[in-house]
Amino acid sequence: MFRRILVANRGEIALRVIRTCREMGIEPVAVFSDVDRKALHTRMAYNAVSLGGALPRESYLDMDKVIAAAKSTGCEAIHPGYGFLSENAEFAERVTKEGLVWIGPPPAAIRGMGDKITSRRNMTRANVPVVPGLTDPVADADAALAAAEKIGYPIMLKAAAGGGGKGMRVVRSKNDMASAFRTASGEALSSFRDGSMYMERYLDEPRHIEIQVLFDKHGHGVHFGERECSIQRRHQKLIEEAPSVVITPELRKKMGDIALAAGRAVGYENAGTVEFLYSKGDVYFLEMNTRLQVEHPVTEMVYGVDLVREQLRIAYGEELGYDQSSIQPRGWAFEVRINAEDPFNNFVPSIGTISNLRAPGGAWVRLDAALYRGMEVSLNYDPMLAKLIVWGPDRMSAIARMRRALQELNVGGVRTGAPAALRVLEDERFQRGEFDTGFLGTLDLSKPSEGEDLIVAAAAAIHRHLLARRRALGTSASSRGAWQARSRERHTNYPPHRPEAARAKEAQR
Amino acid sequence: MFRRILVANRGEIALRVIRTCREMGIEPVAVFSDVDRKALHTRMAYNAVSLGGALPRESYLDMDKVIAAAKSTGCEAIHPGYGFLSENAEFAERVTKEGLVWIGPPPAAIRGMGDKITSRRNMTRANVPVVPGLTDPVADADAALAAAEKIGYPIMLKAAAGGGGKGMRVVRSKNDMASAFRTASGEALSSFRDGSMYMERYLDEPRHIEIQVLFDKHGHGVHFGERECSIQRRHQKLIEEAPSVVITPELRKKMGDIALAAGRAVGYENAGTVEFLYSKGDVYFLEMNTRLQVEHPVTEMVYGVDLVREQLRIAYGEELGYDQSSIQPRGWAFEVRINAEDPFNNFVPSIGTISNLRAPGGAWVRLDAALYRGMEVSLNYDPMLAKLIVWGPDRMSAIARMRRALQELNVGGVRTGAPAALRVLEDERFQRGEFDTGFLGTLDLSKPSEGEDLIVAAAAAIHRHLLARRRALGTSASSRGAWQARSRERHTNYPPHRPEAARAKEAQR
Amino acid sequence: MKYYITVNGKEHQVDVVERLGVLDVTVDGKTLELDYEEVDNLGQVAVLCDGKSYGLSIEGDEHKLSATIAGHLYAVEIEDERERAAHAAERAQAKGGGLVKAVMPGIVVKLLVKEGDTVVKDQPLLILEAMKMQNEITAPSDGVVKVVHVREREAVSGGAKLVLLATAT
Amino acid sequence: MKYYITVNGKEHQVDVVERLGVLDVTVDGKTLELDYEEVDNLGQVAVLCDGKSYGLSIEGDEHKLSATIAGHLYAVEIEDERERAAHAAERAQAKGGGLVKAVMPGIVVKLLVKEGDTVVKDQPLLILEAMKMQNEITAPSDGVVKVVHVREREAVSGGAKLVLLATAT
Repeated sequence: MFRRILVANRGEIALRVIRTCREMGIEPVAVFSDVDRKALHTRMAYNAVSLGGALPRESYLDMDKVIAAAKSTGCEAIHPGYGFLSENAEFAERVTKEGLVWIGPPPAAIRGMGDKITSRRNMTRANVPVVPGLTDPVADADAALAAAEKIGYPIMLKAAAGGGGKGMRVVRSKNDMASAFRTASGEALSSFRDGSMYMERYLDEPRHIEIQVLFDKHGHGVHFGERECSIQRRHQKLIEEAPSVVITPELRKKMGDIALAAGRAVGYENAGTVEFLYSKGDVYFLEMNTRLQVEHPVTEMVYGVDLVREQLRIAYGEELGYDQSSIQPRGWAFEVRINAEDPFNNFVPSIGTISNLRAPGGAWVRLDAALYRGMEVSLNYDPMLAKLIVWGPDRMSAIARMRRALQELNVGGVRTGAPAALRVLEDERFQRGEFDTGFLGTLDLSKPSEGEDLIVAAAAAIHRHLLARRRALGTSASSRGAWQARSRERHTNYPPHRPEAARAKEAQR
Repeated sequence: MFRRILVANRGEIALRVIRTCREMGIEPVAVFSDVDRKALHTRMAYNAVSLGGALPRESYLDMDKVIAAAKSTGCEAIHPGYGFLSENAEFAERVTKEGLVWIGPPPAAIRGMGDKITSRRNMTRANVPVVPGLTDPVADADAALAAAEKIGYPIMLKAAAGGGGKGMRVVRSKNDMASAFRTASGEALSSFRDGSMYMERYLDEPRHIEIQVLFDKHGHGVHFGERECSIQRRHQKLIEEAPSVVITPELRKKMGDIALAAGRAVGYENAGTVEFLYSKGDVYFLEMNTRLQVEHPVTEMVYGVDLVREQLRIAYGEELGYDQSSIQPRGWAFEVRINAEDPFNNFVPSIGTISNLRAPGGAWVRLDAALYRGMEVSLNYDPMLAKLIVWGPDRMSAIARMRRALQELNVGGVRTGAPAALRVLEDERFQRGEFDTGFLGTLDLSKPSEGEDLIVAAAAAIHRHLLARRRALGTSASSRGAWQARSRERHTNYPPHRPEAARAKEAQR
Repeated sequence: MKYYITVNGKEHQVDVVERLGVLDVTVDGKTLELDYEEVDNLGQVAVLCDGKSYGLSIEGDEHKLSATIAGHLYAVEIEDERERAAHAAERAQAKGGGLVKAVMPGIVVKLLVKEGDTVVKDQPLLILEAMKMQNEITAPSDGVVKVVHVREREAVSGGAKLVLLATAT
Repeated sequence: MKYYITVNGKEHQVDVVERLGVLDVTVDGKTLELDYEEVDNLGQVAVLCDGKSYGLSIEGDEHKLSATIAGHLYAVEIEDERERAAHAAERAQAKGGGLVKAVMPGIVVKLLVKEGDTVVKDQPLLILEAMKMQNEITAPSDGVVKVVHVREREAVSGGAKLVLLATAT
């Protein structure tokens, strides 16, 4: 196995890869931008190399720096995580050319799936079913309007070079096309330097379902069933689960076969995900993500497999060593992405300093995070702070466990989308499995929670009162943390837990 | 199912029970002593009732107060956790008499296994193999000396009414008997108000192995295989695992059958553990613990079962609903107890305020704890702060995962036994499975770790230097957290990550 | 002391009176029997009230904070009597028009209106890019653009003034 | 500044010189290229040195602290030159006999010696109960009991003086 590898990423995924490396006896080397000097991934790595800069393009996206870091520290391979350079075929090529091992698919496979239009052509050739739409992108709103007439509304606009929900819009009538095209294309231009848009039919009750595949370098390929990722806001996933309530064993087998065929069509190696749109029993190929997915942990929990370990084994040249028949799901898993965002204000980003942290614990609860007290959450990077994952023997018990875990979690200092996830998990339609990718939009998140308003009002008043009192009295009073409203002792039948002597002493302070 | 229950305990086990209640839709009511007012188990419960007092006998051991708390809050049942009143038959009786459900075995079963001598008699009658020794306890050192001649050295002294390692001593020759009897009997007297001691032969290469059993109220009983708990200091468990390397499927079946017979002999219901001494292929009944064990999570991880959920279901009167054939182990699990103690000073207790916390994360890592920043660790209660549990597909990968998790864990403010656990897990004999209950004593924990001494020396000097500097300059300098020793930029080929301008500015501070 | 506390948009009046080291707390005229205990200096609070236990996390300052109970977030604004009077006056001044502020930090990618333009409710005023997402900032009501506070390509912080609208006449 | 730093019983000499905002650190005569960064004010420190990264947790005060690296604990004592001289004098005074201190807080259950008794190394002096465990406190060396600082049933804190031994003559 590799002795030392470079982890060319940051945040929870860098830590995720570092953890598996440590467990395998591999020395993980981290890289960091100036703002990440103190990040957990640098502290938990065997070594950490400065890339300089604060912006991604000055650091994690700078191929020269990343490759130099790997070579100067004696690394044998590079794991790209997700995002950043993970789906960059040019980078994968350069890594290989420098004599390093690329822990991911071959550059040709990345290119074959790289943009939606190329992959659509490849898949159509391989008889993989795709969503009705144009094969070629359109460059301006007028062309989009014309094409939409042929495809029929509603239309989904997607950045041709896109991903991660950026540059995507649903257009429900021609009146909305110009505005939607302008913003989506603008996002695409700024994110991917390519404003051209791909158009396809927006399907009814669409559900986002994807298949995890693994291919070794010896011609073996297997799939690890499906994940459902239909709970999305702004076209970005918020809650994922495995398996999916709408996938029967037959459909799982069919989708698995399609996914393996899709991978083989481009000579795939290592871990990948084939995304499908599910609509009323039919499935359509959307795209293939040629890297580890954010939501890979739900598959790990259900199949008992460490996918990063498999990636490293495959990249080193090992054979899979097992076949499809030995891969059986057990129970149900959910993941909630904890993003720095305000769910009650259209999920706009929230920034700040992490002032307090309470991690959920207990059985079958997994927290993949790189959070620490004192961490600055800025706009420089992706707002995902953590992923909370739970497993349960069945879907309802997994939902109950996730609700319990979300109730325990506290990330102080920024707002997170966790309350929105809790609302989804509490919803009976969700619990029954009746939802599609539009589900989150149907919830009225601005509706105030009920029942605890008076407690919150009282606590807020006391909080302010104590702040003011401390300011007035100076630091000497700051240790005074207990306040009791009158008559509390009437609650119970035995003597009050605060003896009179102590109470009198407090009054004198 | 119950609508509301009282959790008559504190610390991690109270939180453990509360978590399962929340997941099952049961309202858990906590109780707390004065020093535990702010404890996590009070904050995560549906309601929390003050018991007053600081010492256990003034609070968690006060039957009147606990029962009053349950009745005044409308609870239907009481879960005792472990320790405190969990194995008190009188309490179990009173709970039932008050019209509440006791979540545990019937009082007669507790009594039948209650002290080692009664249980030994019961088991001998039921043809369960026991360790050679006396059936009756001895009251003084002279009687012990006489009896030891018959049994033969080495001798194990155990408090007749004991548990938890208190009042236990190994006596290797008659010269040590008087001193050992004095301290062990003194401990027993102070802990259990009974100084009489039970004597038995101390077996060679003993390993502590126990079987988890469940009996419902309808005559069904199953076992969930074994746990091995041989890594002990001061006769208290430090590391537990499931399964055990020395237990073959045949021996597992044999021990399971003995454990079920032992339970049936006393009319057992609910969860219990039958402890065995394993020596060179033979097993001997030690005792039955008539409650949930501290180390139950390793069984949960390997069998995918929530044992607290099963306890609640059984107490409510539900049938198990599965039989022995459906219970199959998967993979390997370890638990490390994180106690407030100094492993480099004979594991003496460590007290203090938890000033910092870093919980380990990632896949298949479970932390059962009730720790929070600001918590006072005092001598009032058991020193166990947390339990760290991991699962892996095989023993070596689970060991590697536990090492990784222990490396991530940080409990600042008190010393913990975690470094000792790490030493055990790093030991090749342990990794090969070659150990017995004396293993921890064979490790030289005082031997300094190597290699990082210079780094620690340098960091300590800088730490002190900065403390002194801040004190001299006042608070204005306190935000200065970064210091670079000279020439660091020579490590890498690209520009230093701290621009010259910033560096010059720092020099002026 | 009397406080006006808005929780998720609904206002409550809370009186806090300190007497012999014990706090009397009245919410909307009802006296609460409440045990309030600060766990640390980072906003963790243990509250017992009316047969229930609450583990609160409080984040924010004396005017605006968020309180989280078991994962549910409550947005809270706090005013004492003096502040309430001052804010009422401010609100009266701005009536009918309004100041559009940046809901998040970002970069102004495109201005879609200029000073003097008449706009209708929900009309896009500008595009603000944050976290690589482009967001159309729309008019909260019909009106006339009185001041445009920003320029294209300008980076703005959260809460920064973007556009001032006056009532359409 | 020169420090004498004992790590797990082994002494190192460390020089720290601050120059233009950069620290020169020399350990046992060897200059370390070291990047030391405090993560928070609670003892978390990120150190880069000689091709390795260390996440340290430092707990303690300026004289005595523990440093944890990846789960391994290092006990550290720090002296500057003045303190070292003072401590050396103390050690010289106590030579041969010694003060037995409580290694943990607890209750003195039984005294097994009285003033004037002659004791041999490892002889039990008293029984200290802590966390419900009874611990025999033994003589660190042969000697004569000079002072017994505690009484039976007395509660003592960690580090409290128990028994003063003088050299056996």
